[in-house]
Amino acid sequence: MAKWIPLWLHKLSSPPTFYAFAGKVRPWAIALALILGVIALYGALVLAPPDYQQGDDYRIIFIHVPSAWMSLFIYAVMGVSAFIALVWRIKLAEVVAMESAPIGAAFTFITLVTGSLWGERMWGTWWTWDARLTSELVLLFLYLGVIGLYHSFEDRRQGARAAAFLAIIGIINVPIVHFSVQWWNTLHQGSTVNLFGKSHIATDMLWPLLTMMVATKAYYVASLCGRVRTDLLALEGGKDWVRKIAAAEKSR
Amino acid sequence: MAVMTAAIPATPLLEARALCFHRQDEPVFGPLDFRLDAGELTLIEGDNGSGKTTLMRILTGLLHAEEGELLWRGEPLHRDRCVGDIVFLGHQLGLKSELTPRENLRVAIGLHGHREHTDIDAVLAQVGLAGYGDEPVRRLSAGQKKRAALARLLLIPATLWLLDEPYANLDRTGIELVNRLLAEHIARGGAALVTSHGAVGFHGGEPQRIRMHA
Amino acid sequence: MAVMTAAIPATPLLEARALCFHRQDEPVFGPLDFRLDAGELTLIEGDNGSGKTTLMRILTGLLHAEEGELLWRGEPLHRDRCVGDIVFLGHQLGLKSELTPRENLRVAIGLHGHREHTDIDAVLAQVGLAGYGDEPVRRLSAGQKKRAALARLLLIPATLWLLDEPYANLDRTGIELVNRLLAEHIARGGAALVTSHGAVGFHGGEPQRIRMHA
Amino acid sequence: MSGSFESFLAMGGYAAYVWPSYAVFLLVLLADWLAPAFRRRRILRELRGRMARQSARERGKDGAAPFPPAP
Amino acid sequence: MNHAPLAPACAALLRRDLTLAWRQRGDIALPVLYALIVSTLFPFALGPDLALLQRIAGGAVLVTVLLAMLLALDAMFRSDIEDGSLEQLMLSPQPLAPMLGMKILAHWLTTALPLIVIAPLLASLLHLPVAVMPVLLLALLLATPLISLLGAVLVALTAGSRRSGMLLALMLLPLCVPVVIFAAGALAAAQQGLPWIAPIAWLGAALALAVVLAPLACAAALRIALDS
Amino acid sequence: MNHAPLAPACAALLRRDLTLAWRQRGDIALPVLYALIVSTLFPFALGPDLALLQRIAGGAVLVTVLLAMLLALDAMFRSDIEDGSLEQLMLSPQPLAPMLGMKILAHWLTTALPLIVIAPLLASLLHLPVAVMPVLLLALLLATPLISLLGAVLVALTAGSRRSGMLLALMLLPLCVPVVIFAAGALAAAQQGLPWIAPIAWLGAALALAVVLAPLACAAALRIALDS
Ligand code: HEM
Ligand SMILES: Nc1ncnc2c1ncn2[C@@H]1O[C@H](COP(=O)(O)OP(=O)(O)OP(=O)(O)O)[C@@H](O)[C@H]1O
Ligand SMILES: Nc1ncnc2c1ncn2[C@@H]1O[C@H](COP(=O)(O)OP(=O)(O)OP(=O)(O)O)[C@@H](O)[C@H]1O
Ligand SMILES: [Mg+2]
Ligand SMILES: [Mg+2]
Repeated sequence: MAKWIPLWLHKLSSPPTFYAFAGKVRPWAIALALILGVIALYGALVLAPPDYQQGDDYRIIFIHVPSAWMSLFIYAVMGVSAFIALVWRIKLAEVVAMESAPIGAAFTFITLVTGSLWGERMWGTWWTWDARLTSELVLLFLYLGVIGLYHSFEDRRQGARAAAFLAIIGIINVPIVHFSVQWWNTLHQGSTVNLFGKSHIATDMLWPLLTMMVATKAYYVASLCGRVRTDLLALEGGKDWVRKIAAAEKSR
Repeated sequence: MAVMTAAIPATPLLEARALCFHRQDEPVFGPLDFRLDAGELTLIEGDNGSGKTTLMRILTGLLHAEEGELLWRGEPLHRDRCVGDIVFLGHQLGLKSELTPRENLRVAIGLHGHREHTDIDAVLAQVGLAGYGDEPVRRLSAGQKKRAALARLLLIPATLWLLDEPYANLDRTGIELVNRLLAEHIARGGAALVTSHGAVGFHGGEPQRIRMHA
Repeated sequence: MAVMTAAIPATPLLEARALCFHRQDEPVFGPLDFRLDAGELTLIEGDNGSGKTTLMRILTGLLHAEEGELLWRGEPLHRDRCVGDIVFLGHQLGLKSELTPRENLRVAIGLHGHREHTDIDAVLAQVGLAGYGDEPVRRLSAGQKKRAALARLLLIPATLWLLDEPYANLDRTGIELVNRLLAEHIARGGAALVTSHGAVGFHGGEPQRIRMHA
Repeated sequence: MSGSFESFLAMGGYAAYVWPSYAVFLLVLLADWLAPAFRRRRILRELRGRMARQSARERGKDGAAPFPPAP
Repeated sequence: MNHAPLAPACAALLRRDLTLAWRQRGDIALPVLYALIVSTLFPFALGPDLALLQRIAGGAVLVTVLLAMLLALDAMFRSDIEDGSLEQLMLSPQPLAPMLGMKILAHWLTTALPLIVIAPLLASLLHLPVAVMPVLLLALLLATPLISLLGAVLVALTAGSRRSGMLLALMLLPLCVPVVIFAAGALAAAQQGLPWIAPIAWLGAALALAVVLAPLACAAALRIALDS
Repeated sequence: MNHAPLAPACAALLRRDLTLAWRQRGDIALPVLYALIVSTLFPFALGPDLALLQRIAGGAVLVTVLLAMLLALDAMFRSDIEDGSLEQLMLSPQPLAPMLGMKILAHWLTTALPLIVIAPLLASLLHLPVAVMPVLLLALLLATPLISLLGAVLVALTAGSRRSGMLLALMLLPLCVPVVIFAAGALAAAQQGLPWIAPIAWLGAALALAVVLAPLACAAALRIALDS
C-alpha cells in the first residue's frame, strides 16, 4: 500500500474498523437524508408555485434533476475508487466501487422513468433516441454491466477487479451524458441550474431542488455504508471477526 | 544428488518462503517452504485435492498467492522476469485438437523460441509419435495426446519444467520416456517440479520431495 | 479365480469372436477372442494407441465393429438387450461441471435406477468426497472428479463395469479404493473389464488379461 | 381543506405524471435500502453452512474415516 | 436390479437440464439480450420514424425471436457430447426418444419461453399496435416449439460432424421460411383486421405432428451421428 | 537459450488461428449464413413492398452484420481457455498485447471480412440503391474492426466468469449503439444525397484510437480475469 496514505486512512481502510465506522455513520446519514428530503418534498409539492408554462407538471424536476445528478456523481465516485482498487489493491476501495454501482443504477433508473413520464407530456413521446437520453441509457447499462460482472465471478475480489476495469473504461460516458446537450442538438433542454453563476430558475423553485440534492447525497452515504458493511461480511468470510458476527446472529 | 551441477549456487532458481494460498478465505495449502536449484528435480506429493495443481499454477504466475514469498533467482517472482524460462504441462494439455501435432509444435516454437539442435520430426520420433505428425490431435488416443504435449518440452528452451501428473495416461514405455527426458533435462542444468501419484523410479538418484497436506 | 460364482456357466456374459475394428480401412485392432463370465475381472493391456478405448466403446454399443461377433449372454450384442446392464467410465467422466456431485449422482440414479441398500451420502463418504457433495464439480481437483465418477458405479445397478483407466489421477488411497470396489463387485457376481497402464494389485488373485497389439 | 387537498392530489391535471414519478423515486430507493438487509442474512447463513462443511471435512480427515478397512 | 421407470427418469433429466440452465442463467439470458439489442438497434438504424417502425414491428419481432432461438439451438447437445454425458444417457436403460423429448422441452423452456415473455416488450419498443399483440404471442407460442423440435433433429444429425455450424444453418433455413411465412401471414392479417385463424391453424397442425415425430427422428439421427 | 523474436511469434499465432478457422470453416460460415437467413426472412416477414424494403435496407444490413459479428465474438477466447492454449500463450515470453492483437486480427479476418464480402449481396436482396453501396462498405470496413476490438476487451473481461453470455451482451450494447448511430447516419445521409463524410470520419478516428488501446486493455483485462 502506498506510503503517502495518512495513517488514519490506512487504519480506516482495514475492514473491521471500517465495518464499525460505517455502522456509526449510517444512522446519522439516513436521518439527515430523511429530514432534508421531507423539507425538500414539502417545498417541491406545496410551496413552489405552478410553472406559468407547464403548470404543475414541472414538479417532476425535483425528482428528475437530483436523480440525474446523482447518477453521474455516483459513477464518478465509482470510477475513482475503481482506479484506486486496481492500482493499490485496496480491498475497501473495491467494495466502495462495487457497492456504489447498485445505488447509481437505482438513480439512473429513476432518472429514466421520471424523464420518460415528463417527456410523454412535454414532447409527446416517452422515448426518443437523442444523445442525452441514449447516453443516460448507456449509463444504466454500464452500471448493470459492472454489477453483473462483479457477481459473475466466483472469487469476489477477482470479480471486483474485473468490474473496476469496466467501470474505468466506461467513465468516458459521463462527460458525454453531461455535455451531450451542447455537443449535439437534442430535444432535451440544456443547463438551467448553475451552482456558481446565476441560475435561470426562480428561487422558490431552486431551494427545494438544492435541498433535494443534498438529501440524495446523504442518502447515498447512508446506503453505501449499509451495503459496504454487508459486502465486507461476504468478502471476509474466513476471518474471525466475521465468523463471530455470524455465530452471534445465529444464536439470536 | 548425482547431477552435474558444479556446486549449489548461492541464489536458488526458485524459492518459496511461507507460501500460503487461500480461496475465498479457505486455506488451500498451508505455509510451504522449499528451494529448487538448477540441476535439481523435485517431486510434489500429496493426496487428491491437496493443492498440487494449485501450487503449480501459482508458480507459473497464473494464480496469485497473497501470503508468503516466492523468489525467482533471488527476486520476487514476477511474470516479466520468469516468463519464457518456465514451461508448464497441466491436466489440460494446451493442444488444439483440430491441428496436427506438427502444427501445434510449430506454434509453440514460434511463441517460445527454438531450442538449439532440435527439430520437430526428430522430437516426434523420440516421443513415439512417428507417423502421427500429420493426424489431427483430436484423433489421437489419450496417451498419444500426452506424448504430443511432452514433445513441446523438448523443442522450446526453458530452464524450469513444471509437470502436473506427466505420467497419467502413459504406458510403460511412455513412463520410461518421461523419466529419460527428465534425467536429460537435469543433466543439462535444467530444473523440474513434478507431481505424481505413482511410484516412479527416476534415473539419477532419489529426488527431493515436497509433501502437501490438504 | 477366488470368487463366489457357483461354476462357470454355459453361456458367458460377454464373448468376442474374431472381433476386428477398422477405421477407414485401417485396422485399429486385430482379431480378438475373449470371454468374460459373471464374477470375473479382466484386464485389457496394451500400449498407447493400441485400441483399448476403442474396444471399450464397441462393447458399450456406441461404436459398431463390422467384423467378428460379439455375444452378450449368448446372443449378438444389441443395445436393447444389454442396455442398463453395462456401465462405462471413460476418459471423459460424464459429469456436468456446473452441478454438484450430489446432483450428478441423482441424475444417474434417475436414469439408471438405484442399486439396493445404497445412498448418496454413504457412497460419497466411501469414495472420500465427504464434505464435497455440494461443491460444483468444476471446483474439484482432477482426482476428486474421478472419485465422483466412481461413486456413480456404486449407486446404479449394472452387471458389467467397463472402466477405462480408472486409476488415472487418483492418489494411493484412491487406487486402493478402486481395487476394493472391483473386488466387492466381483464378489457380488458382477464382472468388470479394466484398462490400465500401471502395475495394480487386485484383491482376489490374478485377473484374466487381454493383450492388444497396435 | 379537503377541496384544496383534492386539487393538490390532482396536480393541475397532471397527477398521472407527477405522482408516479414521486412513487418511483420513493419505491426504488426503498428497495435499494432494504436489499442489503436480505443479502446480509443470506451471506451469514451461507457462511454458517461453510463453517459447518469445513468442520465436517476436518473430522473426515482426522478420523481416517473415508476408507474403512476392507472386509 | 431395479431398472428405473420412465417417468422418474424423464423428471430427473428435465430437472437436471433446468438446474443447469439456472446455474448458467447468464447464458440463457443471452438470446433474450440479443433480441433486445436487435430491437434497440433497429430504431437507431432506421431512424425514429413511427409509422415505419409500426409497419415492420410484427415481422421484425418474429424474425428477431426466431433468430435468437437459432442461436441457442447449436448448443443443444454440444456440452453433453463434450463432457461425455450424452454417452451416459445413451447407455442408460431408457428409450432415447422420450429422453430427447425432455431435452427439447428443457431447451424450449429455457430459450423460447423467456423470449416469448419479453416479446411484448420488444413489440412495444417498435410500437406494434396493442390489438395485434395477442396474435403475435399466439404465433410465437406455436412457431417456437416447432423450431425447437425441427431444429433438434438437425442438430442431432450434425452432432458428429465437424462442420456443424454451417450445415445446421443451411438445413434450418428451408425449415424456418414456411414457419415465418405462416406466422407473419397471421400477423399481417391481424394488423389489417382480417381473420388470422387459418395460418395459425396450420402452424398448430404442424406442431402436433412434430411433437410426435421429432423426438423419434432425433433419437435415430443421434445414433447415426455418434457411431464414429 | 534463444527467445523467439516478436514478429515470427505474431506470424505463428496468426497462422495458427487462420489454420484453425480454415479447419472449422463450417463454423466461420455460420455468421455469414445467419446474416443471409435474416436478410432472406425479412422480405417474407414484411411482405414484398419494394419501397419499404428499400427504405430499411441500409439499416437492416448494418444491424444484421453487426449482430452476426456479435455471435462469433463470444467464442473468441473460449476454446483457447478450455484446452489450456491461453495459459500457454500467457506463459510464452512474448508481450501479451500484440499477441492478442493478432488474435483479434484473425477474428476479424475470419468473421467480419466474409460478412463484408457478402454485404453487397444482402443489400441487394433488400434493394438498397447501388449508389449507397460504397458508403455501406466503407461504414462496415470501419465499424466492424471497431466492434471486434472493443468486443475483445469485454470478452477478455468476462473470460474468467461463468455467466459470460449475458454480461457480454449487456456490456456490448452500449458500445454498439454509438457505432450504429454513426454508421447509420452516414448511410442515411448518402441515401438522401447529403454529405456523409463527417460520421465516417468519426468512426475512423475511433478506430485509430481503438487499434492502439484495445489490445493493451484486452491484455490487462485477461490478466485480471484469469487470476483465479
Ligand atoms: C427519458 C428522458 C430523460 C432523460 C434520460 C433525462 C436525463 C437527464 C440527465 C442525465 C440530466 C442531468 C444532466 C447533467 O447534470 O449534466 C437531466 C437534467 C435535466 N433534465 Fe432531463 N432527461 C429526460 C427527460 C427530460 C424532460 C422531458 C425534461 C423536461 C422538459 C427534462 C428536463 C431536465 C432538466 C430541466 C434538467 C436539469 C438541467 C441542468 O440544469 O443541468 N428532462 N436529464
Ligand atoms: N477452480 C477452483 N475453484 C475452487 N476450488 C478449487 C478449484 N480448483 C480446485 N479447487 C479446490 O482446491 C483444492 C486443491 O485442488 P488442486 O486441483 O490443486 O488439487 P491437486 O493436489 O492437484 O489434486 P489432484 O491430485 O486430484 O489433481 C481442492 O480441494 C479443490 O476442491
Ligand atoms: N476419433 C478417432 N478418429 C480416428 N482415429 C482415432 C480416433 N480415436 C482414436 N483413434 C486412433 O485409434 C487408435 C486406437 O485409439 P484408442 O484411443 O483406442 O487407444 P488406447 O488404447 O485407448 O490408447 P491410450 O492408452 O493412449 O488411451 C489410435 O491409433 C488412435 O490414433
Ligand atoms: Mg491436480
Ligand atoms: Mg484410451
